[in-house]
Amino acid sequence: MVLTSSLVIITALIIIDLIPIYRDQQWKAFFVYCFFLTIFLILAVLMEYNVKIPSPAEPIRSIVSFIFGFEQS
Amino acid sequence: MYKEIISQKQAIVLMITFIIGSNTILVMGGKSKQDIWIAVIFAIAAACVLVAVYARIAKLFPEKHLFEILDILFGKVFGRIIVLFFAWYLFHIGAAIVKNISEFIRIISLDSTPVCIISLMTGIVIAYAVRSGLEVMGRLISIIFPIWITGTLVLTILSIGQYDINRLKPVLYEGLEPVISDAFRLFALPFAETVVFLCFAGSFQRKSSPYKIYYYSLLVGGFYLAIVVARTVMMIGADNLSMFMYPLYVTARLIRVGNFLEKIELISAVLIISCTFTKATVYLFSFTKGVAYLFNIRDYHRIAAPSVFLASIYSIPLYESAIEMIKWAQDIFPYYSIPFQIILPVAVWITAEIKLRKNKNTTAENPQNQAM
Amino acid sequence: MKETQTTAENNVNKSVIMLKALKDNVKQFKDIFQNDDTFMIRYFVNSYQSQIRFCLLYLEGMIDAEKIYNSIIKPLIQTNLSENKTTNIDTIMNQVIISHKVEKTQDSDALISAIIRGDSVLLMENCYDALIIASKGWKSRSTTEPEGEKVIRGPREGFVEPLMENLSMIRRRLATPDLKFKIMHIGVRTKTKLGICYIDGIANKQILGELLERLNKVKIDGILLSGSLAELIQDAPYSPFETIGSTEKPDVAAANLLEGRILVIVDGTPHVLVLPYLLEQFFQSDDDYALNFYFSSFSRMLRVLSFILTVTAPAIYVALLTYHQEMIPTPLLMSILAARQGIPFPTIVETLGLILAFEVLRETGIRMPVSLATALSILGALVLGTAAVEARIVSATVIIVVALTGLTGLMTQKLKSPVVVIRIFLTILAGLMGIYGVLYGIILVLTHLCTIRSFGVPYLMSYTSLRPEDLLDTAMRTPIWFLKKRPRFISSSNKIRQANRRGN
Amino acid sequence: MKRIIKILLYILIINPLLLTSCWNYREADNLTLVRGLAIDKAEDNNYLVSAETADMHEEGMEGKAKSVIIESKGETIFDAVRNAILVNVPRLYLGHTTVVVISQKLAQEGVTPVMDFLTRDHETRLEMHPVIYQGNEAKEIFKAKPFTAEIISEEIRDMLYEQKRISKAVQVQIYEFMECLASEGVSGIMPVVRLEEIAGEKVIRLCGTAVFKKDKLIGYLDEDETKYLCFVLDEVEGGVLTVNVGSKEDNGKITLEILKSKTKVKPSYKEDKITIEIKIRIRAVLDEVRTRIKFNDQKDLDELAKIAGEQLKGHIENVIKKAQNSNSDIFGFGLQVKRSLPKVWKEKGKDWDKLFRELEVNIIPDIEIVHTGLLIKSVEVGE
Repeated sequence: MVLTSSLVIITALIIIDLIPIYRDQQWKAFFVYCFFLTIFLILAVLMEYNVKIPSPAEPIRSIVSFIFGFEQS
Repeated sequence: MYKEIISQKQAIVLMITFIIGSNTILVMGGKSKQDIWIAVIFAIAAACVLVAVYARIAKLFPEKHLFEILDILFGKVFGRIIVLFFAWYLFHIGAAIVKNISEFIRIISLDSTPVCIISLMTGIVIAYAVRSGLEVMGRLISIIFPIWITGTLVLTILSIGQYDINRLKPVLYEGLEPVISDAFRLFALPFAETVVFLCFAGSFQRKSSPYKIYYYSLLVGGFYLAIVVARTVMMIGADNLSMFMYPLYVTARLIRVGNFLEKIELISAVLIISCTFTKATVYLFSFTKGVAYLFNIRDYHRIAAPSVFLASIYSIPLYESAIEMIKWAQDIFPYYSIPFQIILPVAVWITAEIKLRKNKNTTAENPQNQAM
Repeated sequence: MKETQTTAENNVNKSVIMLKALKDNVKQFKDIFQNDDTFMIRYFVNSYQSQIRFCLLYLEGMIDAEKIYNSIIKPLIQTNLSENKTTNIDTIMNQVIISHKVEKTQDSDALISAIIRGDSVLLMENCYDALIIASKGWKSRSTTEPEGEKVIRGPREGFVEPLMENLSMIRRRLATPDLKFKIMHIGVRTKTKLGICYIDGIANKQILGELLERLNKVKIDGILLSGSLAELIQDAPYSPFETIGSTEKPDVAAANLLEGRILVIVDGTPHVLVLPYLLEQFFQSDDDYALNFYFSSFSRMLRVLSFILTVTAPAIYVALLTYHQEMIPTPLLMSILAARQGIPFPTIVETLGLILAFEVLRETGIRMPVSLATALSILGALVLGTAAVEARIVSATVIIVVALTGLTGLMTQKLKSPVVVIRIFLTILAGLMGIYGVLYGIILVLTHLCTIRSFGVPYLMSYTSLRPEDLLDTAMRTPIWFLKKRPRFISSSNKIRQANRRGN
Repeated sequence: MKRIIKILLYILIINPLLLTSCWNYREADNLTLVRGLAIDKAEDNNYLVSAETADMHEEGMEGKAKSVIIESKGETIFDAVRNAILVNVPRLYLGHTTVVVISQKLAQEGVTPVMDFLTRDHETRLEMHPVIYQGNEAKEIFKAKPFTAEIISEEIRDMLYEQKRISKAVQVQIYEFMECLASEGVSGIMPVVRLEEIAGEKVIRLCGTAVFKKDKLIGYLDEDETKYLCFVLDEVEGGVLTVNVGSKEDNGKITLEILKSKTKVKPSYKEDKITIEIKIRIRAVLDEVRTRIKFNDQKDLDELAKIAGEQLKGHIENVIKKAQNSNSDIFGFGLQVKRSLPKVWKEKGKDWDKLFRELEVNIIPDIEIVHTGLLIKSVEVGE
């Protein structure tokens, strides 16, 4: 489900956004765009196959508790 | 690319909506129970001090946004590193707010719809808004805001018969301690978040005053929040407030006027979502601007869509559940934001003051910096 | 693009090189207008000097026979040219021909297009020059009240097809030398005449410049309708919303000019283009300013409300009935349920289908001769509707909802193209995500509306500026003495439109 | 290039259409509209849920609802609600439930599981009315014959709304009961219904109030006691006040109709002792006089008001006694203490149970008789 809907979005983005960027030869924007889209796609694929994606919530929680030294309530 | 400008009124309205934003979802309950409104007022008072720093930074560097300021003050390399961290913060919180919205929708009604659909749909809406740019956002919010105000007023008036002022008693029963701990959280959650606005403070209309923008919206948004929590407590009681996941939504469920007008919580849900949507848009807009700045892309609109979609898909694994999300926002977020909300702006401010004073001594005249 | 260029070249090839001999010249014209039986060649000689031969060229049907007879042929034949020793084309132009507009030229393009436009060309023996003599004359429709913009109180006059008549109608209303007309030709083949009309000192020069630039960029075969020109030059070409308005009423056009807007009048279309055009103008009516302001404010709000309703009603119905049943009051839900017993289609299909059916009815209604209209309404509304409910194909509530949608949609006729698109878009979203889909759809539409501009002026300007004075003539219609300023951005320097209160 | 775009467009347009499967899309006619729930505890520790549903059918041009009862069993309440699918095809939809009838037995064991389900589920509504059924099994209630409405649950709800005129039952909604459960110093109450036989037909009758201690049912108040409870809770909006006058043998009764009643509860703390002061201000009219005593001038009316006040005081004291005996603070006196004397509550709140038993309550009634109806004198019978 994630993958299919992501693919739909990626296709739409390529048609609407990426092709004009390519035509205008904005290479920096083009590469950043492609880079983001690739991560987006990778995330979608991983989620489709139920791979657990690390969340920053937990590490941040432990860092914060380490620095401020409080116990979890 | 021409320069985007939003008028002072639009900036104020945008910031008010931003402040109220996700706090309509992530209320706030906590230890102070019926004294929560006092906690809000304490938080406003504390934020007044910090906001002065933000406004001062915006005033010192007119027509510059935070990333440029960082570059000027800390140099190309170090400045960019800070921008990188800040962009991460914006991305993370932006994704978290998308998660707030999608969890909210999922829990209150679309329980069997895959959460990714809701997140990505939210992503589409936000991406379109971000891609259209700041001016459009300013205009959009000036349409949504009056509707939103009217809706809230109608809900408040309709529910006025169900208020019981006795539910606010006893005042300060547990003493000041829980109130202050709640105030700290509230300080970090909506009020100090206005640091994000520095990312496009350069687009404020030239003649507008950042002080006015910051203080107007802080006071209006803040007191609105105080009234909302007080209203919620008056309607369902402090114990219910801390028990329900979405108290504000619950109060709208209870409104009944006569025997014909009831079950109008959907209006409340719509208002809550449109408000939170604005906040997510502001965050992801700033993130897009940061990324564009990092990679020297002059036209940030170009990369708006993938940045927003990245955030919206990343919001799905961000938290396991709504409970975790709310707990995280209450317990961890205030500490997590300290570097970005307090340390960074204060550092920027102090460095800026020192550098500008030096400049003044050497060059003696610089009309831009003498603005204040 | 390529095609138009070659046609342009073809035209250039077919030109006339004016020679001395009359016969040669006539032959060249004959070649150009070969196979055209309306092309008339009339030879004649002055009655006193038989060696001075003339030839008059014109297209039959385009000219006024009276004019040709009285002002060209009669004087040329009857005047005694022999008195004048040096008879040349100049004396004829200045002394003989009785016409308000005569032009001497050798330019072949000018000559050909003059003939095409209904003027006549006079050729003379032993002369390189030719005269273009105004002789246009054809029947045009008399001015009637435009069907699309009916008013209760106000002028009944409407624009007609010929450009010049339209210009005169505007000129009659604005007796100021500041009113400027700029004539252009557009279309490689049609050479359609355009009139750009504005008031100097009120209209924004930047917008005018932008307009001229865009018009110059238009390279097209032909323009027959003002609507197709509007599509070529408007901003946001992919948007369902029109950013260039049109009107058929000279008084509306004059009012727009006074607000600093610019008109583009296309020859052959009674619909005059108004720009920049903002969303609020769709909700304004000519009548508003003639009737009491309380009433007009009320009806204006009604129009905005009905626009919102016509766009969202089916979507909200679908969302409530399929996602949020708890929101519907219990007695209402029960009667809806009772009505839906035994209906085979899902609500969303039912609603979309009925919306489509309604659009079909509307479209037939427009394209049909008036005499069949009663038959159509009986067929459409009575037979189809009732039978469908009785046969349990659609439920009565859907019919009510769609009928409401259609009715409110008729209130803002000019907005029908975006209305149809958005209505269906929102209904599909409602089927996908319930009321949240509708909300998202509305935010998307609003964002889109905020994005588009009409010649640099934000489409929603007065709604989004958060200035109370901008709402005076948009959300409501305040008394006229409140409207002291012209709309910002649209007019340039001259902002104040009236002195103090009530003509003091 | 064109071909790629064609394929992309295909993905773009066709896919979403295929994707729009059902998710939360549910046709309203595939739902069984539940109007009332009755929750029982079966012998095997399972829950027995009886749902009164509105079955829609059309008669001529108008829709009619017929009450249909569906019973199902499950380990938990929600399980039972879902198990109804086994009995009846469309699933039960709780979004329009108005009344939840809880059996006496279940209430005595504790209502927390019921309350949890009713508040947690997003379909159920917080403004439902919980009702205690006084009798064996709650499902019996749906066997009653309704008078006005087609559906029994609606009838119960209407009765609860209508009783405002007489103040002889309390109107409680789920969230209010939840608040009572959660906060200290107040006990929950619910209205009570039972079946009664009138002319061979079983009909529903509201009969007083159920008194809770924590989440357990511990006793009942009858209708009249409920009225006096309402006086303390400041929920009287109308109703009558009968006053006994004259000697016992005379059995003279005078009825006052209450126009307006306002109660103020004020706790005070003096010398290590908490006292509650209840001020009741009533505006009433003389409505019926069943006695020979004449009321001809203001002095008589004042006298009557005084007597009425005394009697009202006595009745209320009786109710408070009863509550004190069962040790359930249904009046929320504890909460009042907490709200107005937070310091005292902090000290003594822990043993409020004990304090409540010996709580001293001062009732100060203040009745004003506004007018005497259309008669300026009592009806005089010529002797």
